[in-house]
Amino acid sequence: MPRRQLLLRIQLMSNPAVLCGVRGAVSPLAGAVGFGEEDCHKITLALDEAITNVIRHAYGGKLERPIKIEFHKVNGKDAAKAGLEITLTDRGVKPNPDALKGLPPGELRSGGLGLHFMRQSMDTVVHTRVGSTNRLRMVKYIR
Amino acid sequence: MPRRQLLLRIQLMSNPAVLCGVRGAVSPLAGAVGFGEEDCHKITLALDEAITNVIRHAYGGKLERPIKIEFHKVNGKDAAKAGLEITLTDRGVKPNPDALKGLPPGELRSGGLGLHFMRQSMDTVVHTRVGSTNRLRMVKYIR
Amino acid sequence: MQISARHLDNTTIFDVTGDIDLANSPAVRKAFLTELREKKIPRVIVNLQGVKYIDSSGIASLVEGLKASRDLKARFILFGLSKSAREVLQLSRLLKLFEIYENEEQALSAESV
Amino acid sequence: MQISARHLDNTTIFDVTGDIDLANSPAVRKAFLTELREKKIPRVIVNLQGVKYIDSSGIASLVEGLKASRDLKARFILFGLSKSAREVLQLSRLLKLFEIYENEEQALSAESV
Ligand SMILES: Nc1ncnc2c1ncn2[C@@H]1O[C@H](COP(=O)(O)OP(=O)(O)O)[C@@H](O)[C@H]1O
Ligand SMILES: Nc1ncnc2c1ncn2[C@@H]1O[C@H](COP(=O)(O)OP(=O)(O)O)[C@@H](O)[C@H]1O
Repeated sequence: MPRRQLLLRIQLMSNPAVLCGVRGAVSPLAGAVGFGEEDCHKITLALDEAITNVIRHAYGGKLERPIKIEFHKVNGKDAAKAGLEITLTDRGVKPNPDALKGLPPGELRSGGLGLHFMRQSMDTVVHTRVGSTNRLRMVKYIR
Repeated sequence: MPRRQLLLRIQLMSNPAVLCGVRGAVSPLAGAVGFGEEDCHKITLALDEAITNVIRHAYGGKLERPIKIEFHKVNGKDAAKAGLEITLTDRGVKPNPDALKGLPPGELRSGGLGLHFMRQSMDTVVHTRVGSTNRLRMVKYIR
Repeated sequence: MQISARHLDNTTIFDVTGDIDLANSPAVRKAFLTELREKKIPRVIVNLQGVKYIDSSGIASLVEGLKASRDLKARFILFGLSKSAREVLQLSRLLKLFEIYENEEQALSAESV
Repeated sequence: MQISARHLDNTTIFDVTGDIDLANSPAVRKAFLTELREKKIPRVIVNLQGVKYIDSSGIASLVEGLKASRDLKARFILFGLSKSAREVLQLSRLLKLFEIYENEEQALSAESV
């Protein structure tokens, strides 16, 4: 098995109306990689939150800006245990590194849960800036 | 509203294992465009059959060949009634025009149902060859 | 996502079905706030039985409803949470801040806490 | 997709769950043909209750099972079709060629037609 196998690439515009389509794709893909139902839900949530943040923060709510998503099946440290790697790319503003630290959950605040959900749901969540694009890499391994 | 609005673009390799991901995406997208449950199922079936044919016939079952899919929301003749346009592009062999006519359904034959399902499910199903690529355009309008 | 309202004496019940995400959470929030702030309804009950998926923007709408109800000394009650909606509220560590019941009957008959 | 077999006297019941598509229809077909052709089981029953989606490659597997059963004078019976599986069989105009029942009890007790 190759160490990293492209499963699907999705390009969308920064329009919340198509979030449902991306969620619809990722859950069965995660299932095909071998994740159980609860993990499929977590991966779906993490990706939803990541796109939501790109739309709201990187693109300031503007529609029709490009977002690219790639799904790779990856090997875990134990090669028998596969994982799913999701990378998002956008051309929006650079995030504020302090904001990306996120806020503690559990407070009656309307917002500030997205990063927490992503970090709770995935094993790896890394934001990087490459030239004029933002890259987000999230990985989850089968336990 | 623009006459033709890109909703999503998906690229996959000719691997049956990711069919589930594409089906997962198209059904909620069709729902978001305004189709009811039965039509969402028909559109999902038509796309599944179209990809299956590309994998089996255009690429002769070979894995790791590229398939591109685009989803556009389109206006119907009556502008209030939207439609969903799906275009598939592959770099496989040119189909035999006679084979593309399809076979009559209702016979105990293991095969020959895909084109029939596509044509029963969608309002428009057109195969074209453009240079070295095959293009399939399918459209369904909300009734 | 669809949201519809049933009006009882001093109570509005919202029936929500479908996924709650960024595409529709603003509409959900607006429905809650109109009922609480403008119509001054003292008890708003949200039926989430038909909601199989909710993300942080949906949770934020529920939080806005809860906050408005506290400001106005009204009640804001949830019932019919799916497994995944419950999981997401759990992840947010807000589960205990909401008044949550299994079904409509319990939500209607529960005394104010 | 998962397929598992229960073996009764002269009968095998296959429980299939998940979507049947090109990724797994070859495995489904193989399961049917092994039971009919190699093991010469006289009655094969397919429980489709857990199958929410089937495409033409899945229908082709069912057709292969039916054809093999006819060759061997065995029975090939379906039950528990979901709405969408029924729709697809209807589209294929093959619905009437299959022996189809509502549930397992009826499938087991039905006389050969
Ligand atoms: N993709 C992104 N691009 C730019 N800024 C971001 C991005 N994701 C998160 N942020 C910043 O991090 C903050 C916290 O994000 P999050 O935890 O998802 O909560 P919320 O989006 O509700 O504020 C955001 O308010 C924003 O300032
Ligand atoms: N995308 C395609 N590329 C090349 N040939 C095709 C394609 N789609 C269909 N065909 C041809 O049309 C025939 C009928 O297709 P279909 O009705 O889907 O049934 P089946 O795929 O089971 O043969 C195929 O056997 C094949 O020869």
